[in-house]
Amino acid sequence: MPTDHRNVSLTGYLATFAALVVLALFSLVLSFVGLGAWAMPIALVVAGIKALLVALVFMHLVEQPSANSFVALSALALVVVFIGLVVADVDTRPSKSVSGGVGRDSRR
Amino acid sequence: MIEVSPVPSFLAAKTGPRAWLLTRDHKRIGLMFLFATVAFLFLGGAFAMLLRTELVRPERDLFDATMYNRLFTMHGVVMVFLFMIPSIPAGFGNFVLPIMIGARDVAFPRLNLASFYIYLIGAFVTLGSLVGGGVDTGWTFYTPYSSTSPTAVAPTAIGIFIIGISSIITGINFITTVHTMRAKGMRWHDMPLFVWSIYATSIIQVLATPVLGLTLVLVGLDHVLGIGLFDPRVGGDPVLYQHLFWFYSHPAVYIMILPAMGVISEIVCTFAHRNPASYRAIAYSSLGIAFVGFLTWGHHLFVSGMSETDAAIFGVLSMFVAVFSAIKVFTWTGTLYRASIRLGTPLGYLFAFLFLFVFGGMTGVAVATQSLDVPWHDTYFVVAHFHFIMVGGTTTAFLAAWHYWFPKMFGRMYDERVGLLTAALVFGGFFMTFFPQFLLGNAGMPRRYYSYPDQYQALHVLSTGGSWALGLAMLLAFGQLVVAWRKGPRAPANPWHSRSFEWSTSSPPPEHNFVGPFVVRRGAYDYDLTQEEADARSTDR
Amino acid sequence: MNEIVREMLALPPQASTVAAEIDLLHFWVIGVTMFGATMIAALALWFTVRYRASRVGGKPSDAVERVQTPARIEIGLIALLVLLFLSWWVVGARQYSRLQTPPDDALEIWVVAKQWMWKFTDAEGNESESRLFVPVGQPVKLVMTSRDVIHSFYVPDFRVKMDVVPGRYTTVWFEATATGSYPILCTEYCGTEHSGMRGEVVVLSPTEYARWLRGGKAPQIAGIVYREPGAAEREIPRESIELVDQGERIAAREGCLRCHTTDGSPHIGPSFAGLYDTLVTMQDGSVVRADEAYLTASMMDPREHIHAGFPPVMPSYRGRLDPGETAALVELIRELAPHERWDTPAQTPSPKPDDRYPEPDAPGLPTYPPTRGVAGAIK
Amino acid sequence: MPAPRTAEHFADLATQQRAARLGMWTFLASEVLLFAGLFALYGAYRVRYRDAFAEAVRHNTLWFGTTNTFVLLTSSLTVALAVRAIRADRCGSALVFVGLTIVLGLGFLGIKGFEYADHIEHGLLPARFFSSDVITGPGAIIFYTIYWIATGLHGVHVTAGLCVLGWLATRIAHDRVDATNPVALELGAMYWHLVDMIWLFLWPLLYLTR
Repeated sequence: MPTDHRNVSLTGYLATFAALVVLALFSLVLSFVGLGAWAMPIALVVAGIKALLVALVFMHLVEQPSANSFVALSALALVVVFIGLVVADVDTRPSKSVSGGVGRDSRR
Repeated sequence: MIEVSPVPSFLAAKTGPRAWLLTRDHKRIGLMFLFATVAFLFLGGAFAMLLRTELVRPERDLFDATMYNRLFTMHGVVMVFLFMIPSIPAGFGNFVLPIMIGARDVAFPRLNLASFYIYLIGAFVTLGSLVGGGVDTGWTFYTPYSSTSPTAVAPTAIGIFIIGISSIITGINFITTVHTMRAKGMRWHDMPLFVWSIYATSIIQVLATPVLGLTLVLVGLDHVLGIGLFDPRVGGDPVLYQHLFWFYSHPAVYIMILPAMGVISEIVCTFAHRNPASYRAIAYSSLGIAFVGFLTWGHHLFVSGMSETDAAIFGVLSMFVAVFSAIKVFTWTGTLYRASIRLGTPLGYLFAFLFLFVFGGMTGVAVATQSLDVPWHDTYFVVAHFHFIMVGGTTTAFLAAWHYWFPKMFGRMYDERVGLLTAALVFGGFFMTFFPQFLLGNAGMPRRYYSYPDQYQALHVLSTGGSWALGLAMLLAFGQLVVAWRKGPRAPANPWHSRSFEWSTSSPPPEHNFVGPFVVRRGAYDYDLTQEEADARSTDR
Repeated sequence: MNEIVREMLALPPQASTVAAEIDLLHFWVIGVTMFGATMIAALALWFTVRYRASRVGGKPSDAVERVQTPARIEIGLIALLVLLFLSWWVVGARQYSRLQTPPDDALEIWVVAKQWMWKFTDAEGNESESRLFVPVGQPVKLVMTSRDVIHSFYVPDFRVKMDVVPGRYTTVWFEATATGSYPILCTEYCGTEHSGMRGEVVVLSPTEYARWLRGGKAPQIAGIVYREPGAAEREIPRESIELVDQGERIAAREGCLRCHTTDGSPHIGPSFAGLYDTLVTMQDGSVVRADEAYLTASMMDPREHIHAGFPPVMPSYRGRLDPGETAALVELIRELAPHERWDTPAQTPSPKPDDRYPEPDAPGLPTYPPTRGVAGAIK
Repeated sequence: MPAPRTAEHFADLATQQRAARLGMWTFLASEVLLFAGLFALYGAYRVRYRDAFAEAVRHNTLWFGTTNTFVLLTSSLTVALAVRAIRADRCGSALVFVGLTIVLGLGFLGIKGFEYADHIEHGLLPARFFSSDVITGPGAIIFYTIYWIATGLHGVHVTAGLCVLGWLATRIAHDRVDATNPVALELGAMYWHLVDMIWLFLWPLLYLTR
C-alpha cells in the first residue's frame, strides 16, 4: 500500500531539472556580464530560486504538512538575519579602521 | 487515598544494569541525565569554591595565575555545557514531557539514548583535557588568545562539539514528539505550559548549536593547523569571531532560562490551584523569546570595536526580548491573585526565583543599555547579572523541579520543613555571594582577575563567605532528597492536587506511562472542574 | 544626593565629563530595577498571605472559578514596559554615540597594548610605559592597537572602556575634570598576567603637563600605586637568525610547545624562556648548568636528568631529530634566554603619527609570540 | 518482504512517517545553520576586501566549479527519481537510480580532488600556507581560507551523503526498503538534496561573483 501522498509525475521531475539547468546556465552567463554592485544580489536570488525548486519538488515539501515548511522557513530567516547583522557591522564601521594586512615583507 | 496501580512502575518493570544502560524508556534516560547533570553541578561548584577562596586576598593565596585561569575556564565550561544546558530540558524534559502530552515515549527513543551517550562521551573528552593541563582561554575561547594559548584548546573544543551534537539530537526529538505524539483530543492550547517552554528551547537548541559547532571547528583548525579565519596576521578580524560565538551563546542563555520558566509556570498554577492568569501570554512569550532571542547577540560586542549603527540596532532589539520575560513575570504574579495557595518547598523556591530572576533580568536590560554597558562590560557587574539568572533563576528552578516532580519520579515524599529550610539557605547563600559582586562591578573590578587592587578586598571576602554558605546549602538540599528517596513515605499519584496530565498516572508511572491509550477532553489547567470530573475527562482506562 | 547614591552603589568618583551623565542614567535604571524586583516579590507575598488556602477554604478537589486577567491590563503593563525600556535605549544610545565620537581638537596619543603592559606615545614622540600623562580639562583621544591578543583599555573613574584589537585601530576619548592618578585596568582576558596588566592615568595641571613635556621628572602624584606588570616579556630581535627561525618551526612541528612554553610560564615541562646558561637543580638534587650539552642530552634521553619539580613524561627524540635540527632547537632556547634581549633596540618603533590614520602596516603588523613561526612560513 | 514495524509508541504508521520527515527537516535546518556561519564570514570579509575578493574569485577555477554544479544537479534528479521509483514499488530501477547518484557523487569528489591539486600547485592554500605570487594581500588569503574551509566542510557532507546512499542501496537490495517502507530512502534523498542546495549557494559566491 503506497503511502498517502500522490506521486509527482515523471514530466514534473524532468521539467524541474530542465528549469534548474537553465537557471544554472543563466547565472553562469550573468557572471560574464559585468553587473557591478548588482552581481551579488542577483546571483543569490537565482540561487535561491534553484534551491526553492529543489526543496518544493524534489524534496516533496509541497505535499508535506506545513510544520516542515515552517522549520525550513525559520532556518532560512535566521540565516538571512545572521548574515545581515554581521555584514551591517563590518559595512558601517568608520572607514579607516582598516584591518592590517600581512603584506609581502611582514616582519616578525 | 493512595490507589495501588495495577501495572508495576517503570523502575520495578525491569531491573539490573542492562535495564538502565540499554533502556529506551524516556523516564530512565531522563533520570540518567539528571544524575549526570547534578554530578557536574557539584564538580563546577567545587571549581567555583576554589576560585572564590583564592580571591580572599589580593595576592596569591592557594595557587598561581596559570592554575587560576585554568580553573575559571573549566568552571565556565563545566557549568555552561555540562550542567546549565542539559539539566532541565534533557533531565526533566525527557522524564515529564511525554507523560504531559499523553504519549507513551519520545518520537525517536533510540536517538534519545544515543543523545545521552554522546553527552557522556563529550563530557569525558572535555574533562579529559584537564589531564593535559586543562585550557586557560575562558569558556568563550576568544581568538587570537585561543589560537596562541599553549594549553589543550583543541581537545576541549572537540569535547564541547560532541556535547553540542547531543543537544541538537534532544532538540530534534522534542520538536517531533510535540508535533506528532500528542494524546487524542489534546490541542496545542490544552498542553501544559512546561511543554511549550521545552518546545521553544528545542527550537533554539536545533537552530543555534550548529553555529557553535562551526565556531569550535574554526578554533580547532586555527589552534592545530594555524588556518585561522580570525587571524589578524593574515587579514582576519577577531571581532567576527565574537559575532559567531555570541550568535550561539546568547540564544544559549535562553536555552538555560526557558525550561526554568516552564517549571515555574507549572508550580505557580499547581500551588495557586487556579488557571494561569493568561495561558496564551505565557505560551506565546516562550516562542517570542525563542525567535527574538536570536537577534540580540550584538550587545556582547558594544565595546569590542563594532560599528555604532550596528550597536544601536542590537540595543533596541535587546530591549524587546526583555519584554517577553516581563510578560511571564506579570502573568505568574497575576496567577497568585484570587487563588487558594498551599505552602510547599516548590513554592519556597518559586519566591526565590521570582525575586532573583526579576532582579537579574532587569540588570540585564540595564547592561543592554549601550552607554551603561561601557563601564560595566567585562566587570563583576556582568558576572553578578548572569549568575543571578543562571543560579538565582535556572538552578533555583532546577531544585524546585526536583522537589515538585520528586513524588512522581520516585513515588516518595520529602520532608516539607527541611525542604523549606534548605530553600531559605540556598537563597541566603546565593544572595550573600552575588549581591556584593554587583557593587564590585560598579567599583570597576574586572572579570577573570587572579589578583586585584586592594580596595576591592572587603567585598571579595563577603562574596567568598557567601559562596561557602551556598555550597553547603546545595549539599543540604540534595542530601535531603537522597534521604527522602531512601526513607520518605509513599507518595500518592497526585500529591499536589494538580490538574496537569502528568499527575493522572500513578507515581512512579508504569513503563508506558499509561495503562491504555490516553484520551483527553480538557485543558491542563481546568481548575473549574472538580478533581473527579477532571480525572473523568483525562483517563487512560 | 548624587554623592550619597554614588557612594551607596560603590561607584568610583566621577572624574570625566561624561561620568556624571552616565551615572544619572545608572541611578534611574538601577532604581527602577530594585523597585521592580521588590514590588513583584512584595505583591507575590501579599497575594500568598491574602489568598492562602486555609483562609479561602474549600477542599483541593472541588472546583475553583476560572479567573482570567483582562487583556487590557496585560497589554497596558507591557506597553508601559516597552516605553520604559525604549526610553533607556534612546538615552543610552545618545550617550554611547557621544562616547564613540571624539571631539576634533582632542590631544592624540597612540597606545600599544602588549601581553601584559601598556605603552603610550604622544604626537611629539614622548614615550611612557604604563603611566599615561594627560592635561586636565582637555579632551584626549587614544588611538589604540595591540601587538598580540585582544586587550581592553578601562578607566573606571572616567567610565570609558574600549577593546584593543590586534591588526586594527580602535579609539576611545575622555576629558579629565580633576587632576590625580586614576587606575587603568585591562578587562579583556589576555593570558596569564591579565590581572597584572594595569597602569595609571596621571592627570596634570596644564603647567605641570608643560613641564613634563619638556622632559622634566614626572611629578609624584598621590593616588593608588599600581603594581609593575608581570612576567618577563620577550621579543625576538628583528633580523632573526635563520637557525632560530628554523628552531621555532621544528619546536612547533615536533610538539615541544605542547609541554614547554616560550613565555616563562611553567607548564608540563620547564619553560624555554630564561633557561639557557642558568643553573638547574635536578630531581636528585644535583645542580647542572643548562648549556648546549645539557640541552642536547636531555632531548636525546630525557629521563637521565629530570628537572626538579617536573613529571618525567618527556619522550626521547633520539633518531627523530638530526643534528641540524637539534642545533636549531638549542639556538631557539639560547635565543629565549633573557640576558641578550634587553640591549637589542625596541624591535619595531611605536606607531609614529605620520598622518591622521596611518595604515597599521606602517609600524609593522603586530607580531605574535614566535611560538607559531607564522611570518617565516609566509614567503 | 516483512511488513514495516510500527514502533509500539506511535499511534499508526502514517504518524510514524510524518514524525520521521519532520525530524529530518529539523535536522536539515541545523545543517543549514552550520553553513550560515561561513556565509556570514564570507559576507563580512567581502565587504572589507571588496576588490581583493573579486580579484581572488577571478583566479578561482571556474570550469571545475561549474561542472561540479551540473554533476550535483543531475545527482539531485537521479535521487528524486529513485524515491519516485521506490514509491511505485519498482525496487530494481530505484537501485539503479541510487547507484547513478553515488557515481555522480564520487564524480563530484573526483573533480574536487583535481581542483584542489590545481590550487595547491598555484599555492592558493589557506591562511599561513598561502604562497601564490600572482595575487597577494590579506583579501586573497582570507578568500582562499574561506574557500578551503567551506568546500572542505561541504566535501565532508558529500562523503557522508554517499555513505548514507550506499547503506540505503544495500537496504533496497535486501528488500528492507520498498514501497511499503520508503521513508528511509526519502530521508537519505532529502539529505542529498540539502548537500546540493548548499553547493548551489557556494558556487556563485566562490566562482561567479567576479
